[in-house]
Amino acid sequence: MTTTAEPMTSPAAREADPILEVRNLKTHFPVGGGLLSGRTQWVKAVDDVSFSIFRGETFGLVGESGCGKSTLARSIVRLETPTAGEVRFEGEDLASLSRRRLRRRRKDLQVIFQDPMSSLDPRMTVRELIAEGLDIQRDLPRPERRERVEWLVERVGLRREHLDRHPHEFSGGQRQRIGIARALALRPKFILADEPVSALDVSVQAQVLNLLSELQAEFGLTYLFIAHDLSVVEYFSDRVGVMYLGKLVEVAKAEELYADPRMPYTKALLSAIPGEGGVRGRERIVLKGEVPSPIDPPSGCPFRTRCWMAQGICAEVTPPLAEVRPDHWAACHFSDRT
Amino acid sequence: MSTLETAAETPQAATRSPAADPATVPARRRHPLLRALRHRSLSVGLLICTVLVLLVLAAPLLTSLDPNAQDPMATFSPPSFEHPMGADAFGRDMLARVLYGGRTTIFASLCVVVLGAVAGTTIGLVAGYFGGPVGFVIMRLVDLLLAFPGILLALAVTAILGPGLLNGVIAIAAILTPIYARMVEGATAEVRHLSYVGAAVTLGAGDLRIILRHILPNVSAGIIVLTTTWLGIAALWITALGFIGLGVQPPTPEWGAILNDGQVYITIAWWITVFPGAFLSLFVVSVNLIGDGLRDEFDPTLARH
Amino acid sequence: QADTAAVDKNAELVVGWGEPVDTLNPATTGARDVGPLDVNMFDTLVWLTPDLKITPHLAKSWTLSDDGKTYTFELRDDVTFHDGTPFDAAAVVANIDYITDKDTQSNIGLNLLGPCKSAKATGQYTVEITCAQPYAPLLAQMGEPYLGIQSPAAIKKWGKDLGLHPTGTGPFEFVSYTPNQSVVVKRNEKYQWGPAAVGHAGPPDIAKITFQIVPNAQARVAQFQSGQSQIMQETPGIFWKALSPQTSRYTSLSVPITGMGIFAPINASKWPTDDVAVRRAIMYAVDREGVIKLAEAGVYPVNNTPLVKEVFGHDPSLEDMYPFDPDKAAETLKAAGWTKPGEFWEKDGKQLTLKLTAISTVSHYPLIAQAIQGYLRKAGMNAEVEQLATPAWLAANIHGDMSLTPLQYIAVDPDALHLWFLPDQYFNWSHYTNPELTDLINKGQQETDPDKRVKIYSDAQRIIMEQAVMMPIRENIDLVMMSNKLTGVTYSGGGFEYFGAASLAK
Amino acid sequence: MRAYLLQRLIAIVALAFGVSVLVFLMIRLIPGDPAIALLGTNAGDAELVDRLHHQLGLDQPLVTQYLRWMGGVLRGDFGYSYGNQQSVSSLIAANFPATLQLTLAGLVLSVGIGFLLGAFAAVRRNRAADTVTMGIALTAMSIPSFWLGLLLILLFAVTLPWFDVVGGTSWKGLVLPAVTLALGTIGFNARFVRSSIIAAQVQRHVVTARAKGITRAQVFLRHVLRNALLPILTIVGIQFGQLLSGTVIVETVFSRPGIGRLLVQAILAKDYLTVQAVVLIVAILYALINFIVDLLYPIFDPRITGR
Amino acid sequence: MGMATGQAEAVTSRGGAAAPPALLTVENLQTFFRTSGGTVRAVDGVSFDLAAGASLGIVGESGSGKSVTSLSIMRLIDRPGFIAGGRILFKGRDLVELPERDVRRIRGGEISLVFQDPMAALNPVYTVGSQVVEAILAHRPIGRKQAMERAIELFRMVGIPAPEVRVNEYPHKLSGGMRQRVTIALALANEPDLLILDEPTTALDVTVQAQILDLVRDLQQRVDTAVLLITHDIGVVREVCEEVIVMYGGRVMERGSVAKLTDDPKHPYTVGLLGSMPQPGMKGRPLQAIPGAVPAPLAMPQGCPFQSRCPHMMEVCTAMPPLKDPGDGRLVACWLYEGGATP
Ligand SMILES: Nc1ncnc2c1ncn2[C@@H]1O[C@H](COP(=O)(O)OP(=O)(O)OP(=O)(O)O)[C@@H](O)[C@H]1O
Ligand SMILES: Nc1ncnc2c1ncn2[C@@H]1O[C@H](COP(=O)(O)OP(=O)(O)OP(=O)(O)O)[C@@H](O)[C@H]1O
Ligand SMILES: [Mg+2]
Ligand SMILES: [Mg+2]
Repeated sequence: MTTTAEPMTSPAAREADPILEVRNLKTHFPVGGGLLSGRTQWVKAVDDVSFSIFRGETFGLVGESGCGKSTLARSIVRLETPTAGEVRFEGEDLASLSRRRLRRRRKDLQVIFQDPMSSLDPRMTVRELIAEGLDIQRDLPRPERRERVEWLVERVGLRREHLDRHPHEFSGGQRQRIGIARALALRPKFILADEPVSALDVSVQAQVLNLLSELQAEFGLTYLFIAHDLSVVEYFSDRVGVMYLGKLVEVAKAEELYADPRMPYTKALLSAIPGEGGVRGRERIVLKGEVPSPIDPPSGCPFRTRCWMAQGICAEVTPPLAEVRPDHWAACHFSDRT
Repeated sequence: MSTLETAAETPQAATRSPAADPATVPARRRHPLLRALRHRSLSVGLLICTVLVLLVLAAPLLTSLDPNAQDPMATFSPPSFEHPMGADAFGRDMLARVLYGGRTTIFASLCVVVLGAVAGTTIGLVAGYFGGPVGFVIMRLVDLLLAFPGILLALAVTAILGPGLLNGVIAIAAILTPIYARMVEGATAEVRHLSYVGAAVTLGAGDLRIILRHILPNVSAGIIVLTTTWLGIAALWITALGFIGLGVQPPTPEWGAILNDGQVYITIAWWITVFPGAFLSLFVVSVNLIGDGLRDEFDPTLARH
Repeated sequence: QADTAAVDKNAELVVGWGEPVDTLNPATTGARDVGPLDVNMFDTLVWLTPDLKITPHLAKSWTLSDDGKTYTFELRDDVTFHDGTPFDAAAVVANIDYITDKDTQSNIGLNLLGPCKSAKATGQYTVEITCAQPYAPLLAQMGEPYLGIQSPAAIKKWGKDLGLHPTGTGPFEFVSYTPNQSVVVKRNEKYQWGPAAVGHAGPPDIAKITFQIVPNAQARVAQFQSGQSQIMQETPGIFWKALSPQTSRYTSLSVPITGMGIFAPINASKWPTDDVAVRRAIMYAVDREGVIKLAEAGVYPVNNTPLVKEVFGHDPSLEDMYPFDPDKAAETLKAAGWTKPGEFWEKDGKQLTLKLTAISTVSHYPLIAQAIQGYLRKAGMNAEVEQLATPAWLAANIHGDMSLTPLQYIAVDPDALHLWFLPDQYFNWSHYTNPELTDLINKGQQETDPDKRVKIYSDAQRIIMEQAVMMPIRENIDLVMMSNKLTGVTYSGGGFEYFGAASLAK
Repeated sequence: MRAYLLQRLIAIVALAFGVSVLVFLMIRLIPGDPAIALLGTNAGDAELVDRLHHQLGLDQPLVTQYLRWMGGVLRGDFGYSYGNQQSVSSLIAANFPATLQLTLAGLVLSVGIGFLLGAFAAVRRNRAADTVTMGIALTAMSIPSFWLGLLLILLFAVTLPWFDVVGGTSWKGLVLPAVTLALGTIGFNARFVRSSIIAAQVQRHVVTARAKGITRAQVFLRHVLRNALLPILTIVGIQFGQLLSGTVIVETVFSRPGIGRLLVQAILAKDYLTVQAVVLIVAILYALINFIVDLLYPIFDPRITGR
Repeated sequence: MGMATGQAEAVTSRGGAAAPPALLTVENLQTFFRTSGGTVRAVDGVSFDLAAGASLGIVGESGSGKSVTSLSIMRLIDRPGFIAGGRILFKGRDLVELPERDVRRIRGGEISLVFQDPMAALNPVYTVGSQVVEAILAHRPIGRKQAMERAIELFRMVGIPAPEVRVNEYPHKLSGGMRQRVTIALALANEPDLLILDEPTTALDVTVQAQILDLVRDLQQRVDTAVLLITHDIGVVREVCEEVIVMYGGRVMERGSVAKLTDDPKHPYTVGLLGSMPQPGMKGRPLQAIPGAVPAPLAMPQGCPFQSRCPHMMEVCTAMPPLKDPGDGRLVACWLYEGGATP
């Protein structure tokens, strides 16, 4: 297997200031097996992924269900312990931190989750939910914590009288606002948003996206934004990464990626956006077959089994994520063809 | 294996209509306990149970007689003004025995569930939260205990400890412990993967805080439901032990032991058997009604949405 | 007597039996209630009439040597065992050898033999049994079913499992035994050697008997009342009172079980009953009459002396020694330095606490224990009752882990005292040793002059009563209820129900 | 499928092993010398105690003791019951059939009647008949079986002598004990079957089935009942164990022979070898039944093997 | 197989200006649910029609009453729900009044329904083939074997590879896309005149969604079936339908051709809905979101359900505006287009 080149070495990238660097990250889960049935199998949920996120940008991550987006995200914030590789936050390897140091460091990396119900403890009031981080970290004296909670709840578009209610008393959009307030409470530098709007209705989704944009401007936040709605990602992200079967297969500026994808899978994905046919005049590529199992991925290029361009080499050599254009990285042997 | 009672709950959860989805109901809801009171079976159960408990607690006020005082002149007196529930073979007043016996039975049953719940919950929380090899070993031990059907395990424990009320309580609590452990472990493992626990971790919360603040409160509905379900069964088993002579020793009154005393004379003196049996049945019915009501209101599968 | 025409030769009898069976092997059983089962399957050398007269049975006649040590029995020559083995002197020898073999772990049987442990066949049908010392009780005790003669072939064949294959020469042959369920026997068609004293010749009229083991008194009574059994033993007092007046339907039969009646040994070596004052106080504090009334509907007569009235040596003069007198109990305790600051008596800061053990499987013992407990508590003694199944109860008594325990002992001779009050005896559950008493009882065993013997036992009993190492409670009677269709049920001396002469009308 | 079978098989063997270890340890947990405890009456005899010590191998390491004991058990030798003066295996052999008969009768009643009541209530959901049926079920669950047994005896065996009080194994003697044994589980099953059926009724595929245009009866039989059978099957397995251990009380009340009563007596008599054997046999039997249920699972739910 | 014959007609019967007699006409349909909190008016006066072979999309946010509408057409509304009013004319017969027996003949025969979640829609304990066979046998007097052959045929038609093998699989063995193909095969089993697809692709990934939409479009061309496509994604409608209905709060807000509606929405709700969806080239600009949230089902306001979120809210909005043509061949239910806009 070819070693993956460090993708972010372009002059442009070097000028920028990476807040987060992910190098050769692998997260594998054991499945089946147990004590009795001998050989354990592994789901390679994230398999050798490297990229960087720059201060102040929004990095969008797309890919089909099960391709490892959430696992990658959870591994970054260490909700999952990666099998290998490193995650540097502001130059500091998170794995090297002691438990206590890590817990202190966490306030800089916050998460907004997909499911607005299961991400809020149903037994807590909104006040307790938003204040929990402050209560744990104890950087602020009590009265100031209170003030900050009250300010936050209004900032995300709720009212003070909502503070003593429980999550089930709110609609999905309101719950997501609570989740955002909680993530903001510790004044983080980096927010990981794992499908923050997928469960919401279109009209509410727009409200939440607008809120996230405002907050980014206001606090200089950096986002890692995961979504499966490709239009939303295009709208919301500065740069976009595409994942397939645990691997990052293409990374580029949003406009460029949507205008000129270099990896066949990205092409197929973008062409599948419903209703876009008329708008962009793209030719619909309907993929055949199904996504292979992440337990037993194909050799070489993971996409080769469904790729219309696949050739002999694809089965033998895993194409590295290589810079095909300035700031445009793709993992394909034939990325120069259209 | 014998998660009989817990297994029973799951299908009911699915009967909820989609209208109950609060996602679209941002209306303010009352506290579940308050809501629960509107539940018919729950309020009836609570009423009966409260009356029984009050009666039993007020025993010294309701009768001046010592439940153990023997009276050769009163043997087998049928119910009368003097002995409203009659007297038994030793001329002991049945009213006093039934009331004081209720204290023993109800208190012992409560001890059983509290003991089982505390032990089982602790084990379940530890195994479910930390998982890993330790959790695996704990849960296999739990499986092992669950491989003994119900009262058989209690009898085996009684065989080791010997007869007696305290031993009976321990024995029955020993059956409940793995049942609680299994339920709590399952619920914990599930809650542990919910994103709000993840959220707490990213806020910097430690294990203890997560267990106490986030997991325990969210598995508590299941614990409450299990406890009411098992309180009735515990009462039945405690009395069963008393009935077969493995529970309290004479002359301590206890419903099961009284039934055992009275069974010989059932054709001659029905009152010795009928009153404690009826009280016991009523108590178990009321506890089961409460359990039904709480299950409807608190079902852990509902709390999840 | 029933009309002979109505006698049903195919009758099958169901008996509601009150106690579980430990084993059917007469030599190893320790249970009184196995006696009546065995008496129907096994014959003994002599037959004891209900009034304890010794009459011939398997032995036609017997003599005692002048030194009082050797008994010679002339045996019948027309007897065969159920398995076809002929009965002879060798069989008797084999039985004595079997009982005295340590591996057998004989219980009552061995005790009944006393010092007479060797047997010798002096002819095909003549057997000599020799005692180490003169042993007066032997002859009567030979009539107890625990010394029933077993087939030597069976002894050899079955070994440890002999109890599952009881093989005797008795009127009924063993069919099956299901533990906790039933013992079934059928008529021995060849039976021609029944005891003359019973007055029934030839095989029994009843074809099959099922002893259904129903320790649950309620179930036993219900079974009887609903006609599912024709006879039940151990009728609880209250039912006896209710059923026995119904003479148009039921016949009642009181079978006096001789010996020491129902009594309670009092542990003289364990605190607080090691204090004779406490023991005496117990005697005054417990109203035996009341106990019987409370526990057993008052259907039994009180017994106030160590030996019941049927037994040789009974001494009526001891009867009034401890009248029911709670004040006297209190005085006795006070005099011995006990004080009563609260509900219970105390001495040296220790509360007067008594532990009453009771066999849980026989319904009347727990009841008696509870009634006694009631009286003791009223008298300021903190009594606790512990119900135990037989083996555990035995262990507790042997280890002295109790204060007193109600029980029965069956005997046909006053020598029974021997087992209960001599040191190192299995049954010395009073845990009491008194050289004077030991001496008296030993003398009584060897004394052949009846008058002198009466005096010896009278003295011995006086010591026992004065020291209050046992509390006599009541006479031991098996209250048997039967349907009027059943006639001819009798019992052998000592109190063993015998169906060899019974018949059941259609 | 093969993998599933193998996995279940390994699981039950492991379980049986664990159970046997626990049961083996049980007797070593009894305070004091187990030999003295076992001998009871004869405990005074030091020689006998010594001999038993050796017989039980108490002088050897635990593992050896276990292996010896297990070796005996596998040959059907559970030791000797001093209280009953016969081998434990013959005691069990004599008592087991009656218990099995009672348990099976109870199972037939509790599953049969429970199913009918539950299905009836589910079909009449939220109507008066449903409420009444469920009320009866709850009451049945709440009545102590030993008390009920007494009342039944009073009514149907004494007052109206229809059935035998002490019936041994005849059918006349079986009816009342079986009813007593099953009543609680009938109540439980009625409730459980009802909620299983209702749970199956609200499955989305039931709407699909109705959208095909088949009749309501066909929908109920093929798509509701069929899918409700799986949880019910699980319950049957569990219930077998419940009923089996419930015989402890019923056999005592009805003076029926059986291992339940044998167990109670053995406990009271501290006849530990018998206790050990009964507990082991019942637990293993229970595990076996659940193993069989496990094997039936894939027939009822093809998803199981995929798990 | 009789599918190919319909093809020619399908072309002609679609979008004909001659306005052929409608296959389905829904008139003022009202479907309510009785709940402990009160009556939920899930569908409250919905009207539309659909010509044979035509295709109509229904879009709307969650809870707008789309599924209840489709279940009402199938007469599959159960207690505590009931059809409170209106008519559903199918081939001239009113399904609301039809006896159950006749409805059963129509269900799965002349009208069939594909549900959103293909896993939940298939019974896990039967093979997929036998579930299709069941649908065939419910309407055709043929043998099991023949039915199975037809099921294989159907599987092949919906693009399931190796159909002879796949008919014997259980649902859980199939991927989401395959399962959805099975439910479509199930729906086509009896060559229905009307195929209702209730969010057929919501649970699927984009690439699989594209496959399924391809299949639907293809089938529409080959089989003469009218399609009612329910979705919350206007993009999906754009792929398949000519016309679309926008629903909100159990009512129809607007109806028109897909192009007209997306290019020039008239109803304020439609405007807001489209404004909420990010379009290419909108980057950096905030989305035109609709403020507030959908009212709870029991808290629906009197009159226009959208009034509480509408930027043009007027007093008259407390009365429900009728669906009217503002003059360009579409229908809008808003007082803004009710000339003069005065109460
Ligand atoms: N704890 C776990 N144990 C085992 N496998 C896991 C675990 N978490 C995730 N996986 C597997 O890893 C793969 C990637 O899952 P992940 O949740 O990261 O996907 P995703 O891209 O976020 O999908 P979605 O869009 O559905 O959220 C999947 O095949 C999933 O089944
Ligand atoms: N069984 C029911 N009981 C009570 N209310 C119901 C029931 N079923 C549906 N409703 C209500 O009817 C309304 C419309 O529901 P419907 O399922 O038609 O919405 P939908 O448009 O299909 O939404 P989605 O996009 O979420 O599928 C909702 O407000 C819902 O609460
Ligand atoms: Mg994810
Ligand atoms: Mg819907």
